[in-house]
Amino acid sequence: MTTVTDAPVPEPTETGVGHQLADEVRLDLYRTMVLARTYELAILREYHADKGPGFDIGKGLIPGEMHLAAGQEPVAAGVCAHLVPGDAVTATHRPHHFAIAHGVDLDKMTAEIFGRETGLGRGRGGHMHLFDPDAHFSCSGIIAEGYPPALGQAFAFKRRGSGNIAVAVTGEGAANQGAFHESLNLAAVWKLPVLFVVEDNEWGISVPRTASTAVPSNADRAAGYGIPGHRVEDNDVDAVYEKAGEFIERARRGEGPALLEVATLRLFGHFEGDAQGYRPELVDVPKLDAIPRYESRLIEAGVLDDALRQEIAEAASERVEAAITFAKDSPLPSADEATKYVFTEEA
Amino acid sequence: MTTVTDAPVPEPTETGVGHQLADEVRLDLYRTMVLARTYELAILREYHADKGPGFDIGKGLIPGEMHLAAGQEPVAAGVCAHLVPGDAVTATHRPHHFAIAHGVDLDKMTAEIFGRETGLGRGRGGHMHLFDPDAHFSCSGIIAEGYPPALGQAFAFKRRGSGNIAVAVTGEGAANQGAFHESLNLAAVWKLPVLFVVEDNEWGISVPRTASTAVPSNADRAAGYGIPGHRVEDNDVDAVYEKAGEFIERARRGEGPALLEVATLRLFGHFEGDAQGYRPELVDVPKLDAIPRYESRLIEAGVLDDALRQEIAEAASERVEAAITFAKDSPLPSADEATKYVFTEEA
Amino acid sequence: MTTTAPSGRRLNTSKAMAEAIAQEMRANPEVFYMGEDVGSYGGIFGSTGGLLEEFGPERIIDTPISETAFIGLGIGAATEGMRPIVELMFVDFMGVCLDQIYNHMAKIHFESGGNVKVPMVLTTAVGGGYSDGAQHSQCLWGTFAHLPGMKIVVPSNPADAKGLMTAAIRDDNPVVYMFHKGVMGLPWMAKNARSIGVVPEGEHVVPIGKAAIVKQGSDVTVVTLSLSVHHALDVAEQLEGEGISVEVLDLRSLVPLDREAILESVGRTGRLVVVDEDYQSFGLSGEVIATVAERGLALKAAPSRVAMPDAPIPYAQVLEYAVLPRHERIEAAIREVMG
Amino acid sequence: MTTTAPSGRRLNTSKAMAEAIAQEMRANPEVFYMGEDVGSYGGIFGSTGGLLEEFGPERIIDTPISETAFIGLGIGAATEGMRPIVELMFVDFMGVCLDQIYNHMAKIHFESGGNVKVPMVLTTAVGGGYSDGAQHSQCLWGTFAHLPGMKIVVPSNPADAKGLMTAAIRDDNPVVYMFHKGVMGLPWMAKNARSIGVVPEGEHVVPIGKAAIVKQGSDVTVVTLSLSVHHALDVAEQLEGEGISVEVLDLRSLVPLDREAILESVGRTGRLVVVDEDYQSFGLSGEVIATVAERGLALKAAPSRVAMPDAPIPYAQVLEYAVLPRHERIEAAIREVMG
Ligand SMILES: Cc1ncc(C[n+]2csc(CCOP(=O)(O)OP(=O)(O)O)c2C)c(N)n1
Ligand SMILES: Cc1ncc(C[n+]2csc(CCOP(=O)(O)OP(=O)(O)O)c2C)c(N)n1
Ligand SMILES: [Mg+2]
Ligand SMILES: [Mg+2]
Repeated sequence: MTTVTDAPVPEPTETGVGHQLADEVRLDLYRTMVLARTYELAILREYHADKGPGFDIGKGLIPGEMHLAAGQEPVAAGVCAHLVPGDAVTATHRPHHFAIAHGVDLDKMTAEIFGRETGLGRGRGGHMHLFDPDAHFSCSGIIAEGYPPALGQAFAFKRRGSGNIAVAVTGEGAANQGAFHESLNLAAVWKLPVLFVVEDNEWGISVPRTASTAVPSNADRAAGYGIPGHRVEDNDVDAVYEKAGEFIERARRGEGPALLEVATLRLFGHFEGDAQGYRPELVDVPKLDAIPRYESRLIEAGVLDDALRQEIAEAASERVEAAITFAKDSPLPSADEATKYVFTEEA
Repeated sequence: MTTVTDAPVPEPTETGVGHQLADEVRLDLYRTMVLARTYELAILREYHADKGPGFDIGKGLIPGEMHLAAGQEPVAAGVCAHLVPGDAVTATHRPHHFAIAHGVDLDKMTAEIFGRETGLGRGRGGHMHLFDPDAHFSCSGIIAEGYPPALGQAFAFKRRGSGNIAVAVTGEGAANQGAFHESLNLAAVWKLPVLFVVEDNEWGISVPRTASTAVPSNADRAAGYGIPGHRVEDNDVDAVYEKAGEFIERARRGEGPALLEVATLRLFGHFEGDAQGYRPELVDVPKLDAIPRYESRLIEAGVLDDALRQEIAEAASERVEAAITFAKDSPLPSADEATKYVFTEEA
Repeated sequence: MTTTAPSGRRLNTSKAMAEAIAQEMRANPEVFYMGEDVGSYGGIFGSTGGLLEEFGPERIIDTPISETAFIGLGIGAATEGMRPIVELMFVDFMGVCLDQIYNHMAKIHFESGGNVKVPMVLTTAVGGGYSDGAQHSQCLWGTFAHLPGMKIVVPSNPADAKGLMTAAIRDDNPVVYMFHKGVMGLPWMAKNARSIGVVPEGEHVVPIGKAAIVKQGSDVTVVTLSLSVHHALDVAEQLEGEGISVEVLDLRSLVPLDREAILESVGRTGRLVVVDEDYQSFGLSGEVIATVAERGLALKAAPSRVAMPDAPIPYAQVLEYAVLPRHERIEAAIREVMG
Repeated sequence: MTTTAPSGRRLNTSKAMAEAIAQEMRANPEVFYMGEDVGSYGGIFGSTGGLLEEFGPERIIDTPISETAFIGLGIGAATEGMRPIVELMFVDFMGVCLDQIYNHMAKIHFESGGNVKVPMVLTTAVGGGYSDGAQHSQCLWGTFAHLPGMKIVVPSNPADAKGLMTAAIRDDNPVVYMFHKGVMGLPWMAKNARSIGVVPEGEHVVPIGKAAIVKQGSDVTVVTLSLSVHHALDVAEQLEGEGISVEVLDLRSLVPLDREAILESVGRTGRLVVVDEDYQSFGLSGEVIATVAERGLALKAAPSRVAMPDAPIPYAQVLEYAVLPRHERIEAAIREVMG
């Protein structure tokens, strides 16, 4: 298990010039973030459209828990910009931004969230259980337990010499779960091509990072596995892009896993319905939003102007609304088939 | 959970002068090691006395798996020398040396290993499940899962301000189990008075450390929890004693946990019956034994002479044989009571 | 068992549960409550609402997401004589910490020959019905009950929630306390009418291991527990009008299982339907039927069960409602055994 | 199912298991075997003896003691089309990794609406009888069988060990393959006579989900599995002399459970004894009895079970042998149902 893969390494994706990323890269990052945000705002709208009177979590076209990743788009955009066909992502209970950035089929994903037969899981999975084998995308509702399967995908890629890598995502709260530790160690010992990503939004539901984690940065934990670790501050998509690119290239070269933590922001509650009474200075949260801040930087840098901004927003909105329409127009699964797919059909 | 205990700190036990420990300390360490070794050789003898013809693991007065700690005595002796009444130890599947060094009742422990009604667990537990509430001693056959309960003992001590600490032991193989990570983090966040000990005997059954662990020293992992970590090389009981003393005093002062790894030696197979075909240079192993080496050092230093050596050996042997006699003379549990003690007796 | 006569005061189940915890915490400084989001959040399902305010963060303790570590911590504290209540947020998460639960919490007393007690309560939310998918909707009480060494209680209503919690905290054995989200009376989830009810104000103890006949009947016994009790009662009330007299037995505890109560009731009615929101096979429903069969009780019809099929729980409402053991399926089963 | 007629060649169960693995590994480069001490040690219970020599460390892979990580790794590799066989050394260790097993391995196919397959085999050693104590002697097949989404096979003899392993590796679903240490024919453990037997040399497939009548009889059906099959056969042979004709049904698989075979046999004999080394309550023994009861089969006597009592497994031999479902208890149960 210690041989270095002699896989063909995919061409490195375009990286920045000096410390300034190329304009097209930055615009792509922006586009991805806008698409993810547009998507989540639409889901937010649809989710709450029919939960009343009051708020009944089990009601409506989208019932159940809903964990939105709004605010965390820089992480997904910056990381997934480096992924090529065949690369895998395992995400968390808060998966939409990564799914979108990784190119999961938006229609099927939305149909899944609406519980339709056309959904990724034919309505069996729901928003915490999105599986897109074409995109090698999956997620899990169990904290940190998405890490180990990513190892197996990376293992298969390495065996086959495909040069592909796997990205495994958790939150900072999840970094105190046993699976996190076991996965980092095993990936390091076997030099598996994995990028471990920790989204530090400072909260594990209502528990602040300082009450859950003994160190200020999970990047400090990488040394315990002999792998590189890095923390990006301030939800900075350019910095995520650069460091993720470096780590991903390294993994593709067969040099093993790395750990990237990003200080990011949970714009909304843990899930919809969370009043966030535990969260101080709630009113200031929207001001920290990375998307308008990035927008301003791109405008200042002359990369973005109002017309282009408008165009990107409209394109995103069109795409998202088309997906929602697709979902709503899709048939519900049949109650008769509620237990179908426990096992594969016999040949 | 972050308040520092204002418990009375027990008097520090006598520590060495400069880098040379006091003679009495060294003799005590030696005595403990000899007692533990004498005990295990006697268990070895008894274990194999009636397994034949051939070797049937389920036969004899001591049936079942038998994991001997011979060779690892320096760890237990060096650590437990600092423990005072009320301190706790949670040990592993290889628990005898720690039990002995911590003062577990030898008669009852031996009776348990012989499956007798007079045993620590009335014959229900066996050698991997020794519970001595008086000594606050326990162990578990599940790798690394002895760590979490130690946290709870430390938690109770801290709450009560008793100034006591808990020692949690694992092997180096166990340090790649999730429970290890979770326990270190939680103890660090809550500043619990725990000393985490890792016995690195280079093997997890047949898997060498290099194939299981991404870093050369588990002490390197302490930084990932913001706690001190240290590795003692060469199975050196004096060095274990010194560093453990420092960490234990620190914990008693309310400054939280620390991690101590010791490079030690598994003199025998993983368990009795293990032919160790996987282990290179098996013939050289006995030469590495720490007890004769320490003996020579003490003789050179004038701390030990032949007469005293003899006296210590005889005392140990007498004590051990008395325990074995006690065990053998004790009644077996009654088959009628095989399911007694699932629950406490109702009042 | 009730020292204060039931007044008219009505609480929802989560408040009743928190009230028992508060009363025991006031009486015994060794009791504390620990888990994820049990502090300022008050428990995702309201199990600790208001407790942080009264008892402070030293006794109502938020943990990292490290179930193995903090459940193990509870075990160690219990062996030192404390009385921890530890919350596993959803029972579905048992897979990350089951070793501490079933190999340690449940076995230490036995392995120590009775010398070490583990007086700990493990609370956990169970059940589905609100589209939370395959990893957040399970009951799994059959899984816990199969593993020896822990008592398992499963309240269905506010008064029992209080009384069983009091009993659990006072018990010297590990007790797993499984509360169905659908009986908690949460403001943000569809409530069944009986999730708010009269709860005795003072000390209230419901002994562990005693089932309750929550509706008497003579034609058929429905053995059930937790949220399904309410579905069974709804159906029983409706069938009463048609002249089918349904007895509903609320097990309240799986370990010990009140086999005598099952046998007594089925012995009278001669017909048995088991309603169980846990997976059907290798679990509670089989155990109840086997209990009756192995005593050789003569039945008027073959016993029947209404349970979750042996499949992961689907997300889409139309699918989930097809597998949940709800009114229609219960009614159909009763009609079938009535022949 | 056997392409080569059974020759006289005899193997013990561990070699038969390893032979199936070797044959499938030769045929399919996507198959690999991973676990603790499966390489140079050859598996603590001999499951991989000799495989490292033939296939090398790239395909017979020793892991760190990180069950969650390496079982999860197996799952991820399976979703990418590999066919991993992953060993959990003792089933008792499930508590450190059950989440990957039951919430991931077992549910991904369903949650993905059939779009993602997980063709993985999880092998694990079960059972007691050699004083390994409460944490190393359990069977726990009831626990696994209760959780949906995985097939469960439990061979009792060398030929089935080979045939079920072949079937498991070829199955597109996750299969848990539970081998009792006492049927492996290990040189260092008391062997039962049938742990060495004739094993077909070539391809040998035993279909998953089909029970086998290992001894025909007309008076009473003993439904059992794994090591207990041999105890049941011993007793059956002995009682034959007294004119009690015992049929022994070896389930071979729990999921799917061959309910038709149970019903067919019990339908003929009219009497049922279930022998199960797993804990008695909320498990297999109840399920088998319920299967018969809910079909309304008329029995000549109440069904009976011989199982592990609901207690942790004691260490001392005198205690362990008192709780194991062995000959005396089986015989007594048969005599009792015979009246
Ligand atoms: C093993 C496990 N424990 C607890 C939970 C409940 N839970 C869901 S999300 C969450 C918080 C996760 O925090 P973090 O990892 O920081 O991710 P975030 O929600 O902030 O994105 C918790 C405790 C779970 N799903 N799985
Ligand atoms: C969770 C778990 N996995 C596997 C085992 C089987 N096992 C028992 S001891 C052991 C090796 C432990 O190695 P290490 O931690 O280095 O301790 P050592 O035996 O060397 O003292 C293994 C794998 C176990 N008991 N528990
Ligand atoms: Mg977070
Ligand atoms: Mg070791």
